[in-house]
Amino acid sequence: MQEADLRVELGGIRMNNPVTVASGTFGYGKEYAELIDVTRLGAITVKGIRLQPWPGNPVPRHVEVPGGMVNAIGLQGPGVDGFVREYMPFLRGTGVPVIVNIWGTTEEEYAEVARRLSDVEGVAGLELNISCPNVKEGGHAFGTDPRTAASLVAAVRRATRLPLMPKLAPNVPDIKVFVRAAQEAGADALALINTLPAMVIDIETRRPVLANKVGGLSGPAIHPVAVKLVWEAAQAATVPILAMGGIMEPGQAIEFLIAGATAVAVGTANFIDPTTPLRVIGGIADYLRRHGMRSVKELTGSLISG
Amino acid sequence: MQEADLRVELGGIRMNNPVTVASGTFGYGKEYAELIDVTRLGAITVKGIRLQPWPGNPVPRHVEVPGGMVNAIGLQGPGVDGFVREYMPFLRGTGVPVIVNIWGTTEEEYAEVARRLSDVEGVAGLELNISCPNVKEGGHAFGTDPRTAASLVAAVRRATRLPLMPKLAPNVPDIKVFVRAAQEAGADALALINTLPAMVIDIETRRPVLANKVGGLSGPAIHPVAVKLVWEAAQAATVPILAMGGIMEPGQAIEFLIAGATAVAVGTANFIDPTTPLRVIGGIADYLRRHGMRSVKELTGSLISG
Amino acid sequence: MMDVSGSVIRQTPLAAGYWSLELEAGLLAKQARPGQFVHVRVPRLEQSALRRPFSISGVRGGVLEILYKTVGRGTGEMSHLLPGDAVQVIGPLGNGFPLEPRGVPVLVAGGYGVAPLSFLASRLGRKGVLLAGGRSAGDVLSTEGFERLGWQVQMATQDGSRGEKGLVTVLLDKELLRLKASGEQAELYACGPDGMLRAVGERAVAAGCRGWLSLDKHMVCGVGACLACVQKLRREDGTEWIGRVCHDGPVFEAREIVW
Amino acid sequence: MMDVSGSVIRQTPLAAGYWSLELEAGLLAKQARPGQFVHVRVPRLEQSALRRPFSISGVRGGVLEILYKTVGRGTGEMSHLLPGDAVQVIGPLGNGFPLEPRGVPVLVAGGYGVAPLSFLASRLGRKGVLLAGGRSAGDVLSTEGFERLGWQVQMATQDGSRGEKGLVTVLLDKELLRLKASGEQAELYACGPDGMLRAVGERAVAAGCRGWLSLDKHMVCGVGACLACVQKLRREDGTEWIGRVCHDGPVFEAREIVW
Ligand SMILES: Cc1cc2nc3c(=O)[nH]c(=O)nc-3n(C[C@H](O)[C@H](O)[C@H](O)COP(=O)(O)OP(=O)(O)OC[C@H]3O[C@@H](n4cnc5c(N)ncnc54)[C@H](O)[C@@H]3O)c2cc1C
Ligand SMILES: Cc1cc2nc3c(=O)[nH]c(=O)nc-3n(C[C@H](O)[C@H](O)[C@H](O)COP(=O)(O)OP(=O)(O)OC[C@H]3O[C@@H](n4cnc5c(N)ncnc54)[C@H](O)[C@@H]3O)c2cc1C
Ligand SMILES: Cc1cc2nc3c(=O)[nH]c(=O)nc-3n(C[C@H](O)[C@H](O)[C@H](O)COP(=O)(O)O)c2cc1C
Ligand SMILES: Cc1cc2nc3c(=O)[nH]c(=O)nc-3n(C[C@H](O)[C@H](O)[C@H](O)COP(=O)(O)O)c2cc1C
Ligand code: FES
Ligand code: FES
Repeated sequence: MQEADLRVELGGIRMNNPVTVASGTFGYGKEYAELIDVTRLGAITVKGIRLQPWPGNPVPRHVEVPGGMVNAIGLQGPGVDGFVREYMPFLRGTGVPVIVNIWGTTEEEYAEVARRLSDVEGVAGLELNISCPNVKEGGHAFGTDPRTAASLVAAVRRATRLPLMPKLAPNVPDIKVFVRAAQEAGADALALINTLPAMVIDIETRRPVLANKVGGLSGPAIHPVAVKLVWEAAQAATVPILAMGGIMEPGQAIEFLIAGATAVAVGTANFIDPTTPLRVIGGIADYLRRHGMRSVKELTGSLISG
Repeated sequence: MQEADLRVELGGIRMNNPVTVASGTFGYGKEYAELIDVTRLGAITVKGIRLQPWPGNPVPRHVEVPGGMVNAIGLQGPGVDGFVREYMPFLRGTGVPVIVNIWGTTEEEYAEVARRLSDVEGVAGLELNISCPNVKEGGHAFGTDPRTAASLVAAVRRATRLPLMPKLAPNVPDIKVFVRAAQEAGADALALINTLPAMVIDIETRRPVLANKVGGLSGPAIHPVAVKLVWEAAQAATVPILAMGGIMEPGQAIEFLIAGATAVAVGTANFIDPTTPLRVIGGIADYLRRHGMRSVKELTGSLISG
Repeated sequence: MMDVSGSVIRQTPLAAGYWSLELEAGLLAKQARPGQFVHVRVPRLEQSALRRPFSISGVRGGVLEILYKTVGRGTGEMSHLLPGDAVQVIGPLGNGFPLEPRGVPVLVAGGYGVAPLSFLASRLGRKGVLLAGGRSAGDVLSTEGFERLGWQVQMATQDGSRGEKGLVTVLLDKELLRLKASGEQAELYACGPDGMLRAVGERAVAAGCRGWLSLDKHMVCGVGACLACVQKLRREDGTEWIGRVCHDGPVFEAREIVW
Repeated sequence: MMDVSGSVIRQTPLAAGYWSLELEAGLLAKQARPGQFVHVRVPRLEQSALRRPFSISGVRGGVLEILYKTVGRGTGEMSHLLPGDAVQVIGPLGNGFPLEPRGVPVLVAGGYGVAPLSFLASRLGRKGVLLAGGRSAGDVLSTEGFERLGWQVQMATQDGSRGEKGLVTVLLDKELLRLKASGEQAELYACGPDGMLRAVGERAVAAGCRGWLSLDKHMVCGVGACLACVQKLRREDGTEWIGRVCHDGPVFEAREIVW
């Protein structure tokens, strides 16, 4: 039988296969380039970038927990110009679409970052981080109120023609409200989920383990929560969905596709087994073959729930 | 050294120690009575009860996931009168305070259940389930809007003088809003967290594993999320907090106390090791001794976060 | 019902994918009755893994035998248990089979469903016949034990690799005819997949005899507390209720079950 | 840098709680330089457990040696590894120690911090002295290896159960005085707890020699991608920056580190 067609289009981002990496878990691509063939990825999503360089949070910035980890990196980064200078040459060289995760503390900052990335060769799209639990201003604050989120998306929309993909906050009662708000404001795609707000306390010192006190839970622990949110979002979405949260094995990625995602991102698993994204691509191809599907598009939203 | 004082008061419920069991994970107490000495529990919290008998959801009602399980029992139960008739004689006999978890599909139903339990000997308090993700009406719907939640609490408040403890929904952007709403409406204590809305898909059949499609995630996977919510809630709370979510070991209960809880409930762990609540009681006592604390009250809210 | 730390005495591979596990479980084993089950905390799974239920397939003094098939993570890990390993076990659980048959006991086993029936055969006052079915020869287990006890054994496999080719219900139909011809009453006991149990139940009703069916329902607590393992049932007066397989079963009379 | 499946050759208990683990790691081992580390996926932890970083304590052909202390879940499981077990290992990682000392190499080890220094001693052209410290006699490890290579070894323990009583920095102060008196320049290399490293760094600055410190920072990715292991650093021009210990280190010159 013929190989299934793995190509997808994620709101204007053309991917050779539906698998990218989750922002913040793959650096700027370069760091893993010796370990895996990054040119085989459907897209490379880079660590969150704001306008200026940003130091992030003090250490400890992470702690291991059952089923995953809690991190509070705090969006350390080289700023948009530093990113373009230091990392885009390598990324362009991969030939893989680059999704830049952006953030700011004001609408103007988000818009300015988007503007500066608009004409950078190799940048295929923007993931708008409005859901990072690890920074005091910006990030999360934008993602938990639908009006604020919509206004932000609209502001960035005016600043760029790049595909725009807001990354929604998972800790909301009804994700559909945010899906609609983001779409109406001009989103081309939606990404979910970001980490769940979390905290770990060292009972001997009686202090939070993380210097930032709170952080975000990622890893297999959050996968069933992510599937639920993706499934629900897909019901309200008219634009494609990039799904992530706890993918360790191909099956967990396939769940997302069945639930309605067009593409998936591997996050925490990269730290444990850097070959995960490639194994997931292979696993999806195998699945399509076994089930006689000719394109991964047949899988998207194929949940039978009658 | 003298044994530390483990007694706590949870909004009018007097407990010999700060450890109860989470609603729905310990039946009506009776089921575990051959396996552990239930009279040693600080309180027994029973499975959710509504006005009339309720069949719950079709099976499968559960599925195991990394770090826990997803359930959609759907609040099956004998109704308030059936409960009082079938189970209260045994529960009264234990001499342990009984916390009855109640729910309904209307304010009136909640209030009526509360009214009927008001004069039942042995009932020490009511946990108001406004956060069950597994029933279509009632439950969750009340818990994700602060005004609806407040109105419900006020309605039940008018119906009973029993200690009233709303169980808050975890999937909200800001738990403090709900804490304040519930308090102002007359809550004597607060319980959190309920399970996180979740879903698992069988990729071979492409169907949801649970007959109810979605369910609630419990177990150690949710513990760091629960600690964060309890810590945040404690900052807005003027009433005591009953904390739960993922306790498998004493240390995880102690984290909750340090974060600001007055008492804790052991849930999913009962299924795996029914001695967990007793081990947790012992572990807390040990901890207090090792740290030279004379009362568990010293532990509550003792987080050092400067 | 108790929660004990059992010690592995022996682990024996049976046919491919099937194992017999013997545990020293003291009083728990001594109290066990056929049809009851144990709830096992599988060592080396992660801490939050749920327990797994298994029928008791035999008891020798304080030693408990489990006969199981490796089908997933839990049973996979179980197959690595070695003598001396400790295993946390809750039991004996459930109601068990009634031990006073009104007729010739006819035991119908599908795959590992033979487990509780082995224990049953060793405790029934009256000898009878075992009808053992499975997909293939390797799925027909423990029949020698029955023969040693003086039971008659008939086999059926779907691929014909052992005994009759076809479903075990074909054997049952013949056996019921034979008993009817000889004027004898049958008492059916069955354990296996739902489809088989349902078919056996229909035969019991048709033949006017009692059919005791042991249900294999996925469980969480095993003690009646969580309501995960429910089954719709019918009382003698025709009213329906929702039972817990772990607590009210796992054995039900065919007429009780609302499929 | 590569991700290989290493095969356990041997696991040897050293002092109580310390182990030496030898892995066949082929090219990875051959490429390794002293001061570099490997990122180990510990078998039998649950699937989502993060990797654990360990210094390379020696290399013999394609065999890699790790010297480790059991301090928690991961190292606890590691101690159960048996010959033939497969272990997923990423490495060699990090920058390693420079191998051209400007003076007499003085190696300062705290507990398992001796690990990268063992490897270093075997690769340095010039012999020198090892100052090995620990809480108690059992925490002073692998000193025979240094002696066999013709290195001088001095020891200090906090409880005085082996060598001098006190901190290893007491030995360092004496050694620096001795070298100064004999007109020799020192080059310091240290690995151990932060407090010790900081003290060694201060000595390097005071003595006007270079001090290479290998930091023990908790890591996630090990390859520079996650930004979990950051350390504030100072450039020669005095400006500060935030480095990743896994990628820009783990070895830094004392003057680079902003404690
Ligand atoms: C009363 C009783 C007695 C039993 N006696 C025996 C016995 O004597 N011998 C024996 O071999 N087995 C017996 N079983 C079955 C046994 O409990 C299971 O095979 C075992 O739990 C599987 O564990 P696992 O971790 O290997 O499989 P898992 O990896 O958990 O799953 C294996 C298979 O079971 C399915 N499954 C898992 N959870 C669920 C669920 N919640 N709902 C539906 N399907 C699910 C999966 O889809 C998969 O196909 C008995 C079960 C019951 C209820
Ligand atoms: C570059 C490098 C080289 C190393 N070389 C060696 C070596 O050669 N030999 C050796 O024995 N060890 C070495 N270590 C330390 C080793 O990595 C740890 O001891 C190991 O990871 C502990 O794993 P565990 O699962 O046993 O402990 P865990 O159970 O994970 O934790 C054990 C202890 O570490 C603490 N801890 C865990 N995570 C964090 C965190 N994020 N922040 C702060 N504290 C934390 C815990 O509080 C606990 O006290 C090295 C570390 C680094 C970074
Ligand atoms: C260490 C770490 C850093 C992260 N940094 C970012 C970030 O910069 N921007 C962002 O939008 N999400 C960030 N995330 C969230 C991930 O992109 C992803 O949404 C989340 O981890 C869930 O996926 P996972 O469970 O597969 O890791 C980070 C996650 C981790 C673990
Ligand atoms: C099988 C099951 C049934 C539950 N039933 C109820 C219920 O009836 N009412 C309720 O308020 N919470 C119910 N819960 C939620 C628990 O009380 C608890 O809030 C949650 O499981 C988190 O705690 P844990 O992680 O320790 O299990 C149930 C949880 C489980 C696992
Ligand atoms: S398994 Fe919990 S009630 Fe049966
Ligand atoms: S551990 Fe990830 S950057 Fe160093």
